[in-house]
Amino acid sequence: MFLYFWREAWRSFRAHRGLAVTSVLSLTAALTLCGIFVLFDHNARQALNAIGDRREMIVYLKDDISDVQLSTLTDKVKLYFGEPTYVSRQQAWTELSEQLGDPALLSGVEDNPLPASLRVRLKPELLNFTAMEQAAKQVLEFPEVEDVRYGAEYVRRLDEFSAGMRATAWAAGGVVALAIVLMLFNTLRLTLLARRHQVEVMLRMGASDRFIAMPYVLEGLMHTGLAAVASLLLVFALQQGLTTRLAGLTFLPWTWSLSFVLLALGVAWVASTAALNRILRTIGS
Amino acid sequence: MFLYFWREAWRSFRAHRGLAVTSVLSLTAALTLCGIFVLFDHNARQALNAIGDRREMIVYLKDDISDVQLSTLTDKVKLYFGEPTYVSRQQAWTELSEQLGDPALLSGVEDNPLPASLRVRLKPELLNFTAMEQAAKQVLEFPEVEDVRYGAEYVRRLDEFSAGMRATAWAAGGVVALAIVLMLFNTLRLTLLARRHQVEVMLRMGASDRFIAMPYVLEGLMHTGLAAVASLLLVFALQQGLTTRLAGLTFLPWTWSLSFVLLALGVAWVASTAALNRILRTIGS
Amino acid sequence: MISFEHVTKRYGERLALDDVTWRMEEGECAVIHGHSAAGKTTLLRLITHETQPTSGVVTVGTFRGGRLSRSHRALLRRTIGVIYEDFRLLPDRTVYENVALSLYIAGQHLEADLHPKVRRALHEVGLEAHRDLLPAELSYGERQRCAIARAIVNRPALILADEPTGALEPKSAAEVLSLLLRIHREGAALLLGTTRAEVANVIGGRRYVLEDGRLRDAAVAAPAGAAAGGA
Amino acid sequence: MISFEHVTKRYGERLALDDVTWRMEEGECAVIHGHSAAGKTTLLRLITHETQPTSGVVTVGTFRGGRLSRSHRALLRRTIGVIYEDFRLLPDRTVYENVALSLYIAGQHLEADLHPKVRRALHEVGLEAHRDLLPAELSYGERQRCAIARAIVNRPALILADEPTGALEPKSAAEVLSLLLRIHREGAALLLGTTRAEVANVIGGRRYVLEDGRLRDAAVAAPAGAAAGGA
Ligand SMILES: Nc1ncnc2c1ncn2[C@@H]1O[C@H](COP(=O)(O)OP(=O)(O)OP(=O)(O)O)[C@@H](O)[C@H]1O
Ligand SMILES: Nc1ncnc2c1ncn2[C@@H]1O[C@H](COP(=O)(O)OP(=O)(O)OP(=O)(O)O)[C@@H](O)[C@H]1O
Ligand SMILES: [Mg+2]
Ligand SMILES: [Mg+2]
Repeated sequence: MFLYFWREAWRSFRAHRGLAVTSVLSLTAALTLCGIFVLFDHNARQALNAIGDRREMIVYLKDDISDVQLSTLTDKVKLYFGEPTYVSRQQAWTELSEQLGDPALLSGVEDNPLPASLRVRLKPELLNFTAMEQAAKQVLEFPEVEDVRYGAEYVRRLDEFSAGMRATAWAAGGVVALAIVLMLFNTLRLTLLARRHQVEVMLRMGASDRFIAMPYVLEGLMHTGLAAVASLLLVFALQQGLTTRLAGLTFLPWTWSLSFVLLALGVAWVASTAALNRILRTIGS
Repeated sequence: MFLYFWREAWRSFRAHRGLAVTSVLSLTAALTLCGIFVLFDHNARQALNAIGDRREMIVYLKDDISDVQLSTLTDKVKLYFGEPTYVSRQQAWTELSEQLGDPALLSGVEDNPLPASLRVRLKPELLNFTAMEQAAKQVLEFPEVEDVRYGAEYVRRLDEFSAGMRATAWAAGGVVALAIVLMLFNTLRLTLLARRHQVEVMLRMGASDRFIAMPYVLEGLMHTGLAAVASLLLVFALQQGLTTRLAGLTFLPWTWSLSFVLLALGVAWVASTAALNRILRTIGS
Repeated sequence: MISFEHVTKRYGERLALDDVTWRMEEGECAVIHGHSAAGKTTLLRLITHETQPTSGVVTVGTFRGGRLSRSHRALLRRTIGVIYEDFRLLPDRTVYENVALSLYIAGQHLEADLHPKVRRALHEVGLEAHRDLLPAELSYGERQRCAIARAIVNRPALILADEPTGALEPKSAAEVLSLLLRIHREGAALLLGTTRAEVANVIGGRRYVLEDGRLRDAAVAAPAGAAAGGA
Repeated sequence: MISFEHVTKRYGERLALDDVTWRMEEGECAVIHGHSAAGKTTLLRLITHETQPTSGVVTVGTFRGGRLSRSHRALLRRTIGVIYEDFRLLPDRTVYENVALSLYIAGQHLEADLHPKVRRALHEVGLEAHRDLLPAELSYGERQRCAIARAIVNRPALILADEPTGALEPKSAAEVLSLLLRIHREGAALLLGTTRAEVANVIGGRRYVLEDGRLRDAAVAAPAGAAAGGA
């Protein structure tokens, strides 16, 4: 039984080799697009985690605090907000000169105007805009603190970016699924139309819809499977090519790759079954 | 004669409405991609011209030059290199404070360490990397000049960018042309395969290849024409949508639009004629 | 097994069958003789449910009238072997595959079962030597033989034969008809439509004349065997 | 007009035509009578250059032997009207359009010219009433009539008829044959292949018997007219 269906699928695949090739190519294109997206999403998540480390709060200290005050403050900050690093006035000055690029520019300045500060690497649960704002207010209450800076704008943008990323992920996934459905629908329609006469005869010989459709469903799965594997290879090649420029671009873990292929096959199965049902109904009696 | 061909083309168009729609849609997709590219290329060219204005050279002046020396230098620079603007030490200081963002940071600095400078908006013919390097060397020879800065890296990038832009333009054009050719080839092949029996019969009735092919060529042109117009409309919609965010994004001039459509039709004509010749040969005797 | 009750079939304003009432029992044999365009094929199509009557009821086996569901229609058709006037072979399958398809559709998938049946059917119509040719590579008469092999390979309960000897010269025609009669004697009901009196004579059985859509019963003829070679 | 010189046609190891030498003049009429699979269709296909002989030379009109170019082949075919055994109508065109196509292909595009010719041809085969039906909506005999109309509408110099009455009952068959004979008398050459002796008798003209690929000249028969109804 099953052997018969596979043989028929293989026959159809060979008989419409041109159609099969085009179908596999366009499916590969769609899936590669999707794969590239997944790749970047995957890497963006990793990058976001890394960037998260840099979401820091800078606590400027009053000039006249004692070492004891400093160490109590450091302890409190450590307890409630995150890992503090002390930056002395001298260090701040050196950093500024380096940032300006031309050390000569500040050579005329005799007195260092910069305050000392604590750089606080925030706890993960504080890594969003509202929590940070809250934390900043609390820190400002301490008497030893002159001012607090945090990348409010920056963090907001990062939050928006990752939300946008996730939305785009869904949208792109949806679009690609739709594209696959449309492409399979059309390929199957054309295959069946090119064999309309044969399908009619088989219906007249008493073949059930399932009997007629099964080889084409299998063919659609073959196309999709080939395309999914091909697109993963393409994405892998892309990753290998880009990794020299975008250092640290990693490939998808194999669980992702597998689910990618399985998902594509799932969409293909549903699409082709639905398509064939409709097409057989239009071909008729 | 011609009427007959159009009628046949129309018949085929209607008979394979699904195929026609898919064909038009995929052609539209390809052409829209191409159109978006042309739109951005067009706008990038305009933007590059505008950006060119900002490719300036900064000539730092020695602290001890006289007004006379300054005005001779200004004249010479104006003659050979471009439009100079004088920036006094005071202005430079103000700008630096603004750039640093926090005016308090520099409040402790009593003596302004910055030199005066001439900002030179370069002549158009100097607007490329090598010419600028040359110019910088020459300016450095003047005794009044302390140092010269110019956006060497920036200009090099801009040059690379516009060269890359042009290369991408050609590549994208080629890819889209290829895609159109493949798509038309495939659509026509499928249309003819779905009508293989009919084509065979017509060949046996003594129809010439041209007689059989002409309606399909016309059909291919119809698809392409529709797709080209549709994609222009899409690109227009895109431009209208984006113009609020990317202010100054302008639509293609009508000459470009027209050539876009004509070029697409030309590619379609050549592709479908070639395709049909090949296909008819495989269908046979 | 088959019964038509006041069946009328119109195509637009063209009347193909006009108030036909008629029945046929299991294992019976009947001939419908009529000129071209009399409505023979229309009548056979009503039996296979390829088309629906404009009015009246067609009952075939346990399937009574109305529109059948797709799966019921398929089920019904699997019990009938049809020899179409235009053969309806699958152009992309060899003679062997065309005949074997009938068995696959009937749910027989074991090569060991299948192979002898197909060979026997091909032997019965004399096409063993052509088993690997495509229909387009057969002569017209050979194509008709292939269509017959496909219809009988599964030994269906009912054989509908629409001008099954149209492409054959008298000698081959006689052979084919005696093959059909033999299968009928093995138990299958046989309904044969033809424009030719000599074919009707050979078959014998119940004989109907179809003229411009009206069916007339022409008594039961003795199953003759002589009149065949006549022309 | 047509000449075969020692023409042999093999399909693989199957010998379809065996050293056939034969000729036919312009305006002549000939019948090839042979059993099914004798090689009749193969012979007609050699004339239309649908296939090439394995050895020997086929000359048709001014086109002598060898492989013709695609455009020459098209040119040749436009002078021949072929009635195929399997009709080869275009399934997506109405009867009228099928017949008119013949004229379009011959380069006649003026409705005013075309319309009366198509109508006359449809009238001659008795299909006026069916002009707007698709082939699938015709009875089998009507399809054959449509194929005949298409072959004769352009009054070609040569008519090749491959079993042109296979789907018709004796009365219609006689009508069709007399139509073909009338067109022959108007000047067209007529070459008819058939498995049926009665058809060969009606046509008269030069008569050949094709048996297992060998062509035998069976003397010239008087253009009879009586033997037709015999069945
Ligand atoms: N689908 C259809 N649409 C319109 N008319 C039809 C259709 N099918 C058949 N007819 C008409 O019905 C009439 C009877 O057709 P039918 O095919 O039953 O004849 P038949 O007895 O089988 O003749 P033949 O021996 O030539 O095959 C014909 O005039 C035909 O044109
Ligand atoms: N393309 C082909 N490939 C292989 N064999 C072929 C091909 N065409 C014809 N034959 C074989 O050649 C033989 C003669 O075929 P042909 O069609 O000429 O017979 P015919 O005289 O027209 O018979 P009929 O009256 O049945 O149509 C047949 O045995 C057929 O199987
Ligand atoms: Mg019929
Ligand atoms: Mg033949």
